[in-house]
Amino acid sequence: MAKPVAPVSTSDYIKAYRVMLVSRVLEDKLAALYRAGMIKGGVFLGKGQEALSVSVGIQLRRGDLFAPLIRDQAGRLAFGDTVLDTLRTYLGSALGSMRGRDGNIHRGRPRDGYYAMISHLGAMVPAVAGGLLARRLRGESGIVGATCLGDGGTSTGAFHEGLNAAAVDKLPLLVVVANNRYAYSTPNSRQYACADLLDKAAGYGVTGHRADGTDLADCLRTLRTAIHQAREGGGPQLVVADLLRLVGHGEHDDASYVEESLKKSRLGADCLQLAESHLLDQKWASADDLRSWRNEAEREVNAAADRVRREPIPDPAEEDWTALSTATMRENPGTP
Amino acid sequence: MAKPVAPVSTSDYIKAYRVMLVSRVLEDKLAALYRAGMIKGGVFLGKGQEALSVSVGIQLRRGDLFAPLIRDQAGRLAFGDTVLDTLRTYLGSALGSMRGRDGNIHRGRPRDGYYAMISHLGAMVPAVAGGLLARRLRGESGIVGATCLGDGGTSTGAFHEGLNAAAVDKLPLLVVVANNRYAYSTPNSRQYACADLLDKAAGYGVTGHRADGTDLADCLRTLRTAIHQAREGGGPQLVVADLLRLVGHGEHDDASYVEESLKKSRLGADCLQLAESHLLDQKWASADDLRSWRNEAEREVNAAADRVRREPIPDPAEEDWTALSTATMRENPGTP
Amino acid sequence: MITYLEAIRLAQQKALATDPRVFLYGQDIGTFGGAFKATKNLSTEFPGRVLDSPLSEDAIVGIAIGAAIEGARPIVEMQFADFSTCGLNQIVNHAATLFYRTGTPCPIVVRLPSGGTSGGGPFHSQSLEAVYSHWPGLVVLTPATVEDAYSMLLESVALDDPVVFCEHKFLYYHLKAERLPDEALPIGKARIARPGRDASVVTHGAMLHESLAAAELLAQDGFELEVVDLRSVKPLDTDTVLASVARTGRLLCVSEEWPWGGVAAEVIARVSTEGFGLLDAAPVRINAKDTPVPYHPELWAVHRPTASTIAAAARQLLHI
Amino acid sequence: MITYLEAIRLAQQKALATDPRVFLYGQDIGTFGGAFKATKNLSTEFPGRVLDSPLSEDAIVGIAIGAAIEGARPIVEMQFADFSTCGLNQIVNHAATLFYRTGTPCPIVVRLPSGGTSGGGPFHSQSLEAVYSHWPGLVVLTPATVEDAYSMLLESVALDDPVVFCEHKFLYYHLKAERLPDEALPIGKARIARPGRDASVVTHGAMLHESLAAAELLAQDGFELEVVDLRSVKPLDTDTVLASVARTGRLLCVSEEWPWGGVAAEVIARVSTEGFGLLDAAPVRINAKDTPVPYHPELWAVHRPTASTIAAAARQLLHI
Ligand SMILES: Cc1ncc(C[n+]2csc(CCOP(=O)(O)OP(=O)(O)O)c2C)c(N)n1
Ligand SMILES: Cc1ncc(C[n+]2csc(CCOP(=O)(O)OP(=O)(O)O)c2C)c(N)n1
Ligand SMILES: [Mg+2]
Ligand SMILES: [Mg+2]
Repeated sequence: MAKPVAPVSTSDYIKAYRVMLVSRVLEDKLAALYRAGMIKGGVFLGKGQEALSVSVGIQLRRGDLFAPLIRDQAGRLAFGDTVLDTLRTYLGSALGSMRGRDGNIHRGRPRDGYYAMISHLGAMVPAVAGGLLARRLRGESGIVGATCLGDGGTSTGAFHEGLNAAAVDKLPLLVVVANNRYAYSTPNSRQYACADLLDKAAGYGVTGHRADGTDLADCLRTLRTAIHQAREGGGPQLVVADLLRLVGHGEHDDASYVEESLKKSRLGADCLQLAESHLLDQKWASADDLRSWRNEAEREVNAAADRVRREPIPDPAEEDWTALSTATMRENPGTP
Repeated sequence: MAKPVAPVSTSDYIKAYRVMLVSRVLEDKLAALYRAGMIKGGVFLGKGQEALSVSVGIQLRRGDLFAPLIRDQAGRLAFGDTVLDTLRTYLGSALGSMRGRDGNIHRGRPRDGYYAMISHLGAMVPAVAGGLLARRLRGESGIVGATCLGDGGTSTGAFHEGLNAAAVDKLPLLVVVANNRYAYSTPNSRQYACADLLDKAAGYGVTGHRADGTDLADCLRTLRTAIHQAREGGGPQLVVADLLRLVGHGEHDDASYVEESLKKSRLGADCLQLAESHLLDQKWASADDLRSWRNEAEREVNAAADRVRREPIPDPAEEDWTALSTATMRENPGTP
Repeated sequence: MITYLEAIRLAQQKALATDPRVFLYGQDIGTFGGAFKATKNLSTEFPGRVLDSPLSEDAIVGIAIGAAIEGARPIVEMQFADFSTCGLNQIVNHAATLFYRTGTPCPIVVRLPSGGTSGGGPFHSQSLEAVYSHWPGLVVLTPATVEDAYSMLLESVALDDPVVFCEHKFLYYHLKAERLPDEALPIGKARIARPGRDASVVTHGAMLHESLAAAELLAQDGFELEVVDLRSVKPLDTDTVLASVARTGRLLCVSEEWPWGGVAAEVIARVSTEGFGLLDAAPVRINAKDTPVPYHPELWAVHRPTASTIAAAARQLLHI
Repeated sequence: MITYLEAIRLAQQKALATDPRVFLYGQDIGTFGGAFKATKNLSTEFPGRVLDSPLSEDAIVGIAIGAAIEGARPIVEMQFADFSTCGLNQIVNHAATLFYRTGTPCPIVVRLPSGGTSGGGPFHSQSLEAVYSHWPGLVVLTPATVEDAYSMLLESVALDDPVVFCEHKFLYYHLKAERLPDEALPIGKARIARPGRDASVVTHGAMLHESLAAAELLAQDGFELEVVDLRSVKPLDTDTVLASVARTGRLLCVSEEWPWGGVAAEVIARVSTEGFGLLDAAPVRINAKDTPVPYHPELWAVHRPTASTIAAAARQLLHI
């Protein structure tokens, strides 16, 4: 009785594109701030992966769960994160959601369904599954939880255990694998030996979907289908998308290990540029539209950056230095 | 250029059967000793799984690696473990290979390629892979390493990471899964959601093989093929066998959770009895042969048990209470 | 008579009955009732709320964390404390950091059947309370009595923070109480299990009972050991320990876990730094020996502290 | 000038060159040379012996263990110490128990890029030496100098026991030496890094340098701190520490890891129990605060001990 999946409309496409654009402009800004030495810690960007990421975040609903990973700036914005909070986190503003305690890609607001990843890859898979289990136990249905990871992340025990457990309980979990051919410098050939990561789906008894990660329309369609199937009771969905990251692992990395032939292949295409061509080809937008959208994005990003730079930084004296929420459980020996 | 696999001969079959028989007789003895309160710790038996287990252990060669698991009494004996050392370990003789420091299924002699499992399921998969890697780095080829685990063990991160890493390096690793339908009390339906555990093979890019765990000839054939393929450079082989354990998880467990219909199904057949019928049907052995082989096995087991009961137990005063091999690294604070 | 194990079962039953947010997840805890039967009948009594998990400790804890974020109160069982190392990453890096990082509490309870029993061996005997106490962000409990097993487990479920609940397998069957308490000392408070004037024995878990037995032995010689049951090793009730040492002037710490950085080391560090002037003599610690826990009962009996080795240490401390 | 990081690279190079049993396994350590470049060029220099692993810490350690059983001498790199929690089970339950259980040694070296750096945050800053020291069966090293980074890593490879090698990221680039040593103090021996008469500061890793800076500060006031660099936290050279305290009568323990059961607690426990009479005053410890390591540099600077907080503690200890 699965309801049919609504097709991706022009306005869906444009909406998604515009989030990708903001994400790209924001990440370019982060890279520039990094080069200027203004970022606290590292910068890890998702350039080239926006089409896939936005397709996840934008098609989840309020009340769904989302645990984005490293390369999900676009998906984060689509799911409700803001340019402002992104900049606050990277620039170390005291007003950021992590209050300086954690940074960059580790931000989130778990109570809003926007989980804050820990660095240990794979760890968010069971966490989202658990969130979904709790919702089910509470009698809720029709919600979906999604998390993303890379080709490298599929090698972790956490991915395996989490996806398997979710499958046993037929939880509405979406695991989106961005196969960008490298885990840091490690090529697929040293990461796995299966012909295709999608071959893993059958081993978990979950539905597999493939997306062309450079093609926004395909990503939107594929994710829409997968999310729909999860929502309708189809159990976990494994989406594998093919693409490249068009930046280094972090901004400290020049990614010189990426093979030239790969860069030149279809995978090396920039999903944002392809989307722009598509918009123009289809006459869904004019060159003027694109320019003005970009200007708008730049204004927003620059304004936020300017604002954040004037914000206070965390004050150690105001910290209560406790990791526990219960006041009576606190202690701090050895810190006179 | 793979050499053809030699067929399983009558004498192979009989040799394997006789190890199964010793294993069965030995395990019956262990169960009796357990009931008599003479065992130190628990007793975990492999009744019903002897055909599969022996087919692994007996077809490995000297120089190969073998990390047996819980239900591998038969495979252990076939690989070179002895009735005597088994009894020494269970009865806590000081002369056992583990010297009272570890017990039951955790015994082994790693330096002889007979690895000593840790309890944490899945953990032996990467260990055997590592042994194989070291041998390869030393320039050795043509060796094989095998490890066994249960349906439950496939849910561990260690199994996943280990098999995947072995596949990446195309190591001659055999992972033999005894799908006995339960992990302790947990039925397959709460353990995995794939249609068949063999569906996992493609996800790792390894060759899959199925064996009927109740049928010695099929087990011998299947394992022979798998071992051969690994030895010839075919990379990791995943063997999945269907069977039931015909005892509790341990001797403390009455296995009342095992479904009647399963017990009555083909899976519930006793591989030892089936092998005996086969021997008689094929006229490879007479009823007298079977009786005298059993008597021989019983004599060996009883003699060993009697001997072990007169052996010294570990003397705490003779222990050096150190976990390190290097004398200068030892210390023992807090133990005046 | 109610056993320590039954108290744990009853606490889970009460938690399930009184708090709809509570559910149980772990290996074999459903129809089977758990490897130790700590969840016996609960799956029948609370259908759909006592779930068998796959053999996946990392996923078990990870799932509990996600559930807690969504407002549930999961209690997860590790089949043995020793296997929690396979779920340790989620415990120490996810559950324990969540509140600090995001302000979202993570109210999970991870039950660890802990400690040595005869024939348990290296992988079914571990006492990991010191390990979990080292990382910030966890409450680590070591109930030593039937009453505490019950009340502290209930309090754990009510707590907004992640709890590592180290229940001791050695106490499961033979420790018994007439009835369960209505009121209890809160988590975080130590208890004077036996008052005495000559030396303070600070201990927890199964070692409480060895220490009490040692106190009996010394009482026969006319010496009175004060036995302090820590109950909770993190937070650790330094005040009660210091007050005891202030009375006795002597400190003997007894712990079943390994010595290096164990509970005994931490207690001695606190008393030495915060109550140096109270000490009339060098503090003493007794731990298990620094090797894996041996399997053979004869070796095991010597590996861990016992009433007689504790008594011997106390005699030395008292120069008897 | 040779950096601490380069010393680690050179030690691995020498181990590969001189011992055919040695190989390297870990994430991105091949052509890329590792996240920190500790294996730069080694895969080219030693083809087939420096292998990129999948993103699988548990398998990485498990593979090293199997290789060690077969006579190899694997050195494995965790990309950050923090991720070793995903391989911890193999380290503490397999590598660390193998010799005790079976008599077969397990000569693996697990390199942990450890400790805090500015902006590292909760998951790229941890100091886990206390955790690994608690379990029996491991040698846990914390080199604090370029010379020790080199000689102790070489000695680790030669050792028949599993070594957790906690190299400190904060020292990677800015700590430099003229040349590498030919001879060195053996593993297991602490070193008097600065002699002094007024108090003993016992420390390790990056905190050695904060402690030495604090000693400079106190020297300006005319007080001489003796700074003891533990080098190896397990085994821990209690004799050298006791000898120092015997000279100074005062003990200040400084550790970057968390307080509960940390190196500082263990040192204080040893000195209090074995050298109580040597202490003229209560020992003092300073650790990182008991929260995850904060990401923001301003918070991080306060979270960990620094020269100025160490100096302040020393002043208090000396009643200045
Ligand atoms: C368990 C674990 N080990 C190591 C790391 C260090 N690390 C961070 S990102 C990364 C590579 C991830 O590759 P992939 O999963 O393919 O994602 P991508 O970066 O390509 O998006 C590594 C090794 C980690 N975060 N977690
Ligand atoms: C990591 C881990 N978790 C839990 C256990 C406890 N345990 C021992 S055997 C077992 C069931 C194993 O089931 P399976 O893998 O199917 O093997 P079988 O017993 O059926 O042969 C469990 C849960 C363990 N040994 N290791
Ligand atoms: Mg990748
Ligand atoms: Mg099974």
